Amino acid sequence: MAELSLLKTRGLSRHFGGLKAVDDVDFDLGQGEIRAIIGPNGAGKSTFVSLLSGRYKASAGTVEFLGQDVSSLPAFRRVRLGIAYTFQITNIYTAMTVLENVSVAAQSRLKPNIFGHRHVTEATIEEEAAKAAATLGLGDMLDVVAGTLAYGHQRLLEVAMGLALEPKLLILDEPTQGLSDSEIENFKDVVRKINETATVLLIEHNMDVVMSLAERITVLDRGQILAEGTPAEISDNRAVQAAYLGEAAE
Amino acid sequence: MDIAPYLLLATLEGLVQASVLTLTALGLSVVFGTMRVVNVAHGEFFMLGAVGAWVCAMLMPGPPWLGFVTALIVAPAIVGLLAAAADWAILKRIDYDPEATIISTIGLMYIIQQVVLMTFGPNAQAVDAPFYYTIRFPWFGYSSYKLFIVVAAIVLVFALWRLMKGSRVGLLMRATQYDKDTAQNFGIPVDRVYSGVFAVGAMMAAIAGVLVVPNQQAHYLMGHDPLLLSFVVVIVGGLGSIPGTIAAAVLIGLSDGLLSVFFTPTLAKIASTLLVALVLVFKPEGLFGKATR
Amino acid sequence: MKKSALLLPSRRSVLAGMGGAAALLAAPGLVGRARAQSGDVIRLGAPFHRTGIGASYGRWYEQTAKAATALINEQGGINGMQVELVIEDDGTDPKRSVEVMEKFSAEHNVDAVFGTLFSHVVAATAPRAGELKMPYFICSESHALASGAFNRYVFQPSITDVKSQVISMAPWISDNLGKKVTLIYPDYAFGYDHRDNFTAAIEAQGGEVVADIAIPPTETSFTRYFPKIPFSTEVIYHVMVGPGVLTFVKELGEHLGSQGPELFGFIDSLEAVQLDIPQLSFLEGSHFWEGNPRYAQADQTDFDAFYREKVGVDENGAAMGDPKNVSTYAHMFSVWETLYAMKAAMEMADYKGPDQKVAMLEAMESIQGFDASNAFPQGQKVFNGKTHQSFGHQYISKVVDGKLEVQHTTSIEDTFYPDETDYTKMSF
Amino acid sequence: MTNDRKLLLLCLGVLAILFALQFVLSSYLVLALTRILILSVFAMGYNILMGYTGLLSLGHAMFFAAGLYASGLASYYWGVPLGWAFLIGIAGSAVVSVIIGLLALRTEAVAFMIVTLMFSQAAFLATLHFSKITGGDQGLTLPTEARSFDLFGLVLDMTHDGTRFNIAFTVFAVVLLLTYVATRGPFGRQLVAVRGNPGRTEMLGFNIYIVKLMAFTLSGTIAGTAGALYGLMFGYIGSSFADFQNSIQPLLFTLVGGPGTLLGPLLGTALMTMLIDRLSGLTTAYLIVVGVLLIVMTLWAPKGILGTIRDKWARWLN
Repeated sequence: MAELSLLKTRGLSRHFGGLKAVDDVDFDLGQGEIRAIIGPNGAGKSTFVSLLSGRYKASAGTVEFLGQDVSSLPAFRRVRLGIAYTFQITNIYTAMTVLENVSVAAQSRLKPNIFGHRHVTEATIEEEAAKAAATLGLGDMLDVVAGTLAYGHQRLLEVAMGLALEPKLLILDEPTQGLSDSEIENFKDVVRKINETATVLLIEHNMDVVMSLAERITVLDRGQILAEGTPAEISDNRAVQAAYLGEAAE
Repeated sequence: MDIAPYLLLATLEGLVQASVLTLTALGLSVVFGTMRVVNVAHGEFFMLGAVGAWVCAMLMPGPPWLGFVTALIVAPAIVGLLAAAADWAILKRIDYDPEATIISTIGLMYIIQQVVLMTFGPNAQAVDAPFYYTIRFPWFGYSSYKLFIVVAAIVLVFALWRLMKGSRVGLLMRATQYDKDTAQNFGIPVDRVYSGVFAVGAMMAAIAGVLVVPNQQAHYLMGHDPLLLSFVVVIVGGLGSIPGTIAAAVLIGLSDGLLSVFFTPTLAKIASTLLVALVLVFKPEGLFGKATR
Repeated sequence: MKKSALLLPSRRSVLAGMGGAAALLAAPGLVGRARAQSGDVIRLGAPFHRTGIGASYGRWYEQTAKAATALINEQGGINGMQVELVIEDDGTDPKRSVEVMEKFSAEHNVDAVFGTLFSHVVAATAPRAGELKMPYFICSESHALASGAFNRYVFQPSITDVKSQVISMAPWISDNLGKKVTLIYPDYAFGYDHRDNFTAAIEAQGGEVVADIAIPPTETSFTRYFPKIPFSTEVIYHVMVGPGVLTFVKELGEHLGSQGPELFGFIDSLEAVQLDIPQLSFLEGSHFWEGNPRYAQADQTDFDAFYREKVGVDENGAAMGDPKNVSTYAHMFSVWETLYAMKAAMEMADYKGPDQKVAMLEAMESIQGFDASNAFPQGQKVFNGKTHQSFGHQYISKVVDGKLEVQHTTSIEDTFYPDETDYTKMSF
Repeated sequence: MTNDRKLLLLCLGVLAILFALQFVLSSYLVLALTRILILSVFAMGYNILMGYTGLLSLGHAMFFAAGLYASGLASYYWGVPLGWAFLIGIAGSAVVSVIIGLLALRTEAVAFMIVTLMFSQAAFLATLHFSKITGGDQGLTLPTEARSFDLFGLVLDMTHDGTRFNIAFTVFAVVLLLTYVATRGPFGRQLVAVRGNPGRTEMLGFNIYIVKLMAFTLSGTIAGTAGALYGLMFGYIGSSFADFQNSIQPLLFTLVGGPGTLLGPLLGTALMTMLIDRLSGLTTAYLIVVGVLLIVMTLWAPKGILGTIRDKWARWLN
């Protein structure tokens, strides 16, 4: 299957003092995929996606997105190019309503520059925001102040903000953490729906979610890629079992 | 005057200023380090120390050193109690919110200033030094008391350092500083630690005030400059870092003295102020602070 | 004639119909107006430095003003009207002072304003007084008035300005102390008056200024500035103000030791400060300018004794019964005398109310001077109606046994310089 | 009715009342109100940065002074007509704001407070140091020729109380409406997003440095507008407008009125100004009253008066 390359990294590294959190990673992601990244705690998963999104600066190596070298671009520029990132720890505007939260994201997509030429009215922004919120099932909570939402709803709001950006690549950092089973089922549907328009890169601990969603899986261990393949290949991989699955099973 | 004695004098002056600054700024730094709040009334605690020294000198009969020693004990104690009361009455109730703390301590600053103005009057009040001897260099004379300030500051800083590193109190402070909630869960009385830290911070300023007053006179507006300079020192030194604070105090004290060798006084002030601003701009974590990212 | 009726703006009738919010804001203002109507009094606005860096002066200016007012009222007031002081704190702050001037004019409806000391406060306030057409009598020593910077409403009828003080001192300094002078002064307007005028005056005597050291107003520690004093210096001329003054003088003494050059200071450096304290022992034998001698001299006039008693100051210039509470004796006489100068002008113009302001000011301009008296205890004055500035004797005193002894009294002529302006050509 | 519409109507209502007050109040209070309006403009500028964008500056006196000196010196030395001098003041403070903003915004939180404080302190000392030009602490008084100007054939006299009030009122109204526009819609949303969560905002594709810089510049320029207006209307420029106290002033006004509320600065300025004015004649203890008030506010109304009202009863009062 000759997928078009969406994102690739070469020699990507990030060191914190002596610690190599991400070490010389070559990684390729095709357009339209749902890719999961798994690995034991401290394997460098979050750091790795932070390097992709530009939250952290790489110590060495390159990140290429749609054929363009984005290594030196700050995070917000990468977002504008279509890399959206949702946080592992819920990171929303607690004092604003749901609609206002998502509107910030919608505004970013519709009118990234206030002096921009495209004429976008407030109504359009709010309309788009409401649409994204509705996709995540938050349609009837638009006027609720985000800080008062239940935890599960806050996670969904986090994803809704990513969605409202209409990214080409949506990076989800442990999105199902703390969600109930029924919420997780709903969430899987959401991800599939997002995948109709965007590539999804998912850090996930819940193997059930990984196995049912991911087309391919990349396994990170101690900052390096240990294995990569389809869910079936990964389940059969001994090295992975040793390094990760055994640990996860405890 | 030739350049060599000039530099000697500037260095001596810089050291004295650095000593007073170290004590004052350490108070601010300890408070900021543990509680993450900026106490704008810090300069007023300094002023209260100075005024306290004057009152002690007035009331204590006998030689000047007796009043001075009394002041060194009494003034910080009273200021510490006052600070603890302010912590209990105000800061605790606003949950140490950084902005609210700034505003309420501005309020506290006004109140302290005016109360002192109304009770002790607007005049600058001189206090006798505990001893009076001028060291005569070939080129100029220098007050021995000023050198005593340097020694006293070193002793006090050492004592504080031992307190922070070696004792249970220090451990509690560091634990609270590291993570307030966790500390609370481990049964550390965070409230009392905070009150204690706020009081200790204020007492440092008060001691500096007592030390400085034979040199500088007590006046109800005298807290302004120490406050600004302490701010600067604490930030440049890296927030909450005690070695950084000391290093910054020495650096700023000395550079302030040395800059005045090369520029006219007002221009020297402008230069040193801009220098501080630019250090922060290009090294926001402070000269000695660790980069957070 | 009811002066207050004339003052009321036509808007006042609308006041009755004020809305709730407006009433809340305006209520205190109403009180102020009501007071203005009650009986025939002369109301004098007195903005004093109760707080801020001038507070140690302000306290004594207030005490002096109250004493003088009480005395004037005892003696029957002015033109049969009692004098009422309306005191406001200007915080030694130019901004606030301008607001206070407006308050005096628009709310308190005073007849005149007097008593501002600090020159930067005067500089901000004087133009506003002119706009408000409010007679403004300053007690500041500032040369700005006589240089023509202000307007026809501003007068300085008692204290001599810095320029006069300096040119009358310079010959004595050059004859008795030395010709190579280092100046140390605060780095702001008051200091520049000293620098500019003294440099010119000492050069006229064949001397020179070998260094001038301006010290920032926020400074609290001075030693590091002293190395700038050249070795060739024969006289150090110092003038500092503000709470740091004692530190300044003390550190100067420590720095120089006993072999240093001669010291000539303006008493501003030590106003409200006790002289007989150990830190200042090195000042023994040094000289000071005094506007009015702090210590009662052997040849004290009856006027000075009378004035001391009324203000509550002992023979050492400290408050009666509190030797540590030292007054600003060299300056505060100007408040007393200014009140009497205003009284003289008002009586000359038979002043009854604000519609005679112009007549009162013209009377003031026509005054040639005042004789030494209980009303003018500092001594005789020559008043220049064109420059609105007064000229009087200046005193050079020496510290002897921790007290100031007058060594030389300048003649009034010594303080003269050519007129730099003519306010009488300006319209009211 | 939408929330924004409600707020706009309230603003217009307030403007109408303010305008009407000049026919009702005593002449002293009209003067006081003139000053309140100018200082409110200062506080509104401050509020854009502190209230809406969440950046606490301790150096706004610098921008006030930039406007004051740029306009005042232009008028004093070159005899620039007042209208143009006013524009020069605005432009001057805009330039200063951009330059300081570019530097200061590299820092955050407490460091930002100190950097703004330090720059402002340096600016204050500079006004003293270059006293040959600025007049230093003694300041400069604008000459009589600079006390009136010709606006399309209409001569406006700056020594006339009514004229001054109405000019101050006009500038206040323009700035109020400008602030209304700037704090709503896409622009306002950016500011509030940066205040609420800068990290998240960047990850939503906003260049938060630029957003902050725009807020900073707008805030500084409005502060400078107030400065230019103050200097030209009262005919005096001096270094005390650049001192630390003048930086604390808009902070206090904004906090008392309610940071992040459109009308908070006006309310705070009016209350504090009148309080100090009333008390200063009675007692030197007025600063104690101010101090106690500040503490009481933080204890029981930490969001300021309007902020508390907004949170409890009227969310639209933003």
